[in-house]
Amino acid sequence: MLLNLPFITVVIIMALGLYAMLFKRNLIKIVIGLSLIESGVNLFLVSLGYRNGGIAPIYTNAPSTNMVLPTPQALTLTSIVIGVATTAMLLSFCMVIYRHYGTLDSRKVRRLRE
Amino acid sequence: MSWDYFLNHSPALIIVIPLLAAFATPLIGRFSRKAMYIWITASLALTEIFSIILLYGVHTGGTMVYVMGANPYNLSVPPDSGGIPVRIILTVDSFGAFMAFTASTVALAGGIYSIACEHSQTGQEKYYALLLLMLVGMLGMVLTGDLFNFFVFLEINSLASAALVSYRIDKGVAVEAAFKYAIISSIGALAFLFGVGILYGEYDALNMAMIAQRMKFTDLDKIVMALFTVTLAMKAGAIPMHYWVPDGYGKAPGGISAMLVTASQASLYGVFRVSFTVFGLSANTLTLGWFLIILGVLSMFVGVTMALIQHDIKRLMAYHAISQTGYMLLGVGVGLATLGTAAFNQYGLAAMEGGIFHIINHAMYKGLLFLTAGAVIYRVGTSDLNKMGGLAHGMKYTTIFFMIGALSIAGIPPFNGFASKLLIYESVYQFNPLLSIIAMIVSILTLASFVKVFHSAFMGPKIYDVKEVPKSMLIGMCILTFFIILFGLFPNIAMTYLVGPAAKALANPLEYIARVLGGGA
Amino acid sequence: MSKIVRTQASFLYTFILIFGFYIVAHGHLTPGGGFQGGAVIATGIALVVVAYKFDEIKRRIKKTSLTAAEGIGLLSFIIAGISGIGVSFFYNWLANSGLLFGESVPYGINPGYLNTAGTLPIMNLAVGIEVLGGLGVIVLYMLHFVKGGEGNAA
Amino acid sequence: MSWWNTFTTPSGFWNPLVWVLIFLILVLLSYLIWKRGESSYKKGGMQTDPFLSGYGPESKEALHVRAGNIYWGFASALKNYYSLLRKIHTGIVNDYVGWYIGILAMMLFIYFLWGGF
Repeated sequence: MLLNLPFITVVIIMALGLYAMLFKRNLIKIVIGLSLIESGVNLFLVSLGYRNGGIAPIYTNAPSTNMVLPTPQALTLTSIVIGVATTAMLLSFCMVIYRHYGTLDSRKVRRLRE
Repeated sequence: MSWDYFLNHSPALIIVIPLLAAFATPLIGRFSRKAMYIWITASLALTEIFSIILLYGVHTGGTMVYVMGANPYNLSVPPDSGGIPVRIILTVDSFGAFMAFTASTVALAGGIYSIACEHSQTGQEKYYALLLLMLVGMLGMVLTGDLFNFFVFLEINSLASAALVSYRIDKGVAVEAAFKYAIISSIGALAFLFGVGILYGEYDALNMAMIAQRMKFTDLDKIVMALFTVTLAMKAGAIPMHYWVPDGYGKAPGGISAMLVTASQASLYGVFRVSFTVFGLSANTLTLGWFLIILGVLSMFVGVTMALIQHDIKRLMAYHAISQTGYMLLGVGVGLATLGTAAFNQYGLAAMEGGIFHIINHAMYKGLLFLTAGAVIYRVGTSDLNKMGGLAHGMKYTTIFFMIGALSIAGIPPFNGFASKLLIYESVYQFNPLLSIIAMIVSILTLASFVKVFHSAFMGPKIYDVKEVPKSMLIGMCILTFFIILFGLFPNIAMTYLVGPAAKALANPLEYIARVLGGGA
Repeated sequence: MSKIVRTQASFLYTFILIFGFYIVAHGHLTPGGGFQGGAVIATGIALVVVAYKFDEIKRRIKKTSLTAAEGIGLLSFIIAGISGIGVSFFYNWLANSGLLFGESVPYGINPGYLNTAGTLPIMNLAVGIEVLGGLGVIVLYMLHFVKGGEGNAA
Repeated sequence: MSWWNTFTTPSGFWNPLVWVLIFLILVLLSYLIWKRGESSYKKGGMQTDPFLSGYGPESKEALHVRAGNIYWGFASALKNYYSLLRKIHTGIVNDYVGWYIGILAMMLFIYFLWGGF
C-alpha cells in the first residue's frame, strides 16, 4: 500500500490540474493547472523507476549497488526542461494578452471563434 | 567523405543541419541581414537534398537504422545489452522518408517565401531560428524510432509553432491564438508522455520496435492506445478536437501557415505509426480503423461546411485543411480496418495508398494556397474577404497560382488532388459506399467554397491598386506549384518512388521490428 | 529594496554563481548538470533583479550578452555532438582517449574523477551557458513588465 | 509501372497525359466552332449593356457580390445545423480542453468495451 502512495498522489495532482484547466476562468490559473498535470506526470515517471531500498544511481562513493532505475529520471529531467520552456512561453503570452485585452478572463479572451 | 558516408549518416545529418543552422542564425543575423537570408536558404536547400538522399537510401537499402553515439553507427543492439536496443535510435522506413521529404519541401518554400513577406518585421533572426527548429521538430517526429524521443520532438515542434503563430502580435489576437494552441498541444503532449510512462513501466522499453514485439495488449495498453491515438488525432486537427486549427493557421504568418500543415501531418504520421507499428500486431485493428474512419468523415463534412460560411480568407483555408485531413484519416482508416483480411489486398492497400498520396498532395496545394493567401494579405493588408475584390487586375501570377491550388484541392483533373481522391473514392466505395459518397459531396462543397474565394478576392472591379508580390514570394509559390503539376501529370512517379513503398512499409510492421532488433545489420 | 537586501544580494550573487558553475562542472559525477547549474545561476540573476532598481540592472546585466550566451551555448553543444560524426552523431570520441576529460573510469563504486567522461562535461558546460542565458533573458523580460516597464502588467 | 504509364486504381485507371490530350483537342474543336460564329460583333457598343427594363446599367462596383452574401441561401437552408455549430465554437480555451478530455474519456470507454478481443 505504501508503495502505491506515489501513484495515488499522481492521480490526485492530475485531477486537480484537470479541474483547474476545465473550470477556472483565469488564464494564469489555467497555466497553473497545466503545470500541476506536468508535475503529476513527472512524479509518475520517477515513481516507476523506484526500487525498494534503492539509492540514487551514481557510482561515486555509493554504499551499495542496489540502485533505482536511471532512465525514468532522465526522462523526468527532459520533461522538466520542456515544462520550464512551455510555462515561460505561456506566461509571456498571458502578459501580452493582458496588455492588449486588459483582461485575463477566458470568457472574454475569445476574439477568435466560429 | 564518400557517397556512402553521406548515405549512411543521412538520418542524423538531416536533423543536425537545420538544428545547427537554427542555433547559428541569431549570431549571423547580428552581423548581416543578407548573409542570414543566404544562410537560411542554403540550409533549407541542403535539408531538402538530404531528404532526397534519404529517399534514395530507403529505396535501395530498405529501412535504415541509425544509433546516435554508437560505434558503428547502426549498432542498435550492442552485444552486451542482452538483446535490448539501447541509445536514441532513428529508424527511417519508406513512410518516414516520405514524410521527411514533404516537410522539408514545404519548409524550403515557406522559408524562401518569408524572406520578402516578413521583410519589414522586427526580430527576424528569431523568426528564422524558430522556423528551422519547427522543421527539426517535424523531421525528428517522422524519423525517430523511440517513443520518448517522439515526445521531445513533438514538444519542440509545438513550442516553435506556437511562438511563430504569435509572431505578428496583431493587437493581441495572434497571441490569443498562440496561447490556445500552446495550451492544447502541451496538455496533449503530457497525455502522450503519460502513455509513454505506462508503456515503459510495463515493457521496460521505449523503442517502438521493442514495445511492439513485447506487446501483450493488457487493459493498461488500451489506456495507452486511447491516449496516443486521441492525442495525436487532436494534434492533427481532427474534428471534434479541431478548435485550435482555425485559430492557429488563421493568425500565423503566410509561410508558417503552410508549414503548420506539415506539422499537423507529422502528428498524423504519429497516429498511423502508433496504430500500425506499435499496436497493429496485437490490437483489434477493426475498432481502431473505425475510430479513424469516423473521425475522418466527421472532419471532412464539418470542416467543409464550416469553411463555406467563413469570411476570413485564412480561416476558410484552415477549415479546408481540417476537411482534407479527413480524407487521409478515411483512406488509412479503411486500410487499418481491413488489415489482415482478404479485403486488404483487394482494396485496403489501395485506400492506404490514396490516403498517403493525399498527404503529400495536401501539403503541396494547401501550402500553395496559404502562400497565396499570405500574398493577398501582404498587398491588401486585410484578411477579410468582404473587403477584397478585383485583385486579379494587379496580381496576375498570384491569381494563376491560386487557381492551380484551388483546382487541385477540389480534385479537378489533371492536378494532383484528383489522383489521390480517385484512389480513395474507388477503394472506399468497395468498403462502404456511403463513406465514398460523403467524400464526393465534400469535394463538391470544397470546389464551391473556393469559387467563393476566387470570386470575392480576385474577380470583380478594381478596388485596390495592387502590384505583384516580390520575387522571393513568387519563388516560394513556384516550388510548390512544380510539385503539384509534376504529381498531377505523372502520378506514377509519386506512386512508384514515394507512396507505394510508404504504404507497404506501414502495413508491414514485422520488417520494421526485425530491422531494429536484428542488431542493425 | 532596502540597503540590507541590496548588500546581501551582491554578496550572495558571487557565491550563487560559483555554486552554479560547480554543479555544471560536476555534472558527470554528481546529481545535476548543465540545466540545473544554469538554473541556479539564473536564480542569482533573479536575485539581483529583485533587489535592485530596473535601470541599475540594465546597466549591470546586458540582455545582448545573455542572448549571445544562449546562442554560443547551443552552438557549442551541437558542435560537440557533430565532432563525433566520423563514427556517429554524438559519438563520445574523447572518452578513454587520454586527452581532455579522457581518463578511463574504474569499474564499480569509486570516489569519482573529474577528468573523465569525454565529451559529456563539454556538453554540460555548453548547456550550462545556454540555460543561464536563456533563463536569465526570461527573468529579465518578465520583470521588465513588473518593475521598470509600462507598469500595467500586474 | 514506369513513370509515364497508366495509373491503375482498384477498379479503373487514370492517365493524365491522355486526359490533357483530349482536353486540348476539345479546346481546339470549340475554338473552331467559335470561329464559325458571327464576326460582326463590335466591342463597346450598346450591344454589351445588360437590358434592365429600360433603366441604365448599374456601376460595376455596386454589382460585385461580396463574400458575405455568397451562399446565403445554402446557409439559411441549413440554419439549424449552423446555429448548432456556432454554439459549439465558443472560442473559450476551457472548452477546447474539455472537448479533448471528453473524447479521450469516450475512446477509453470504447476501447475497453470493443477493443478487447
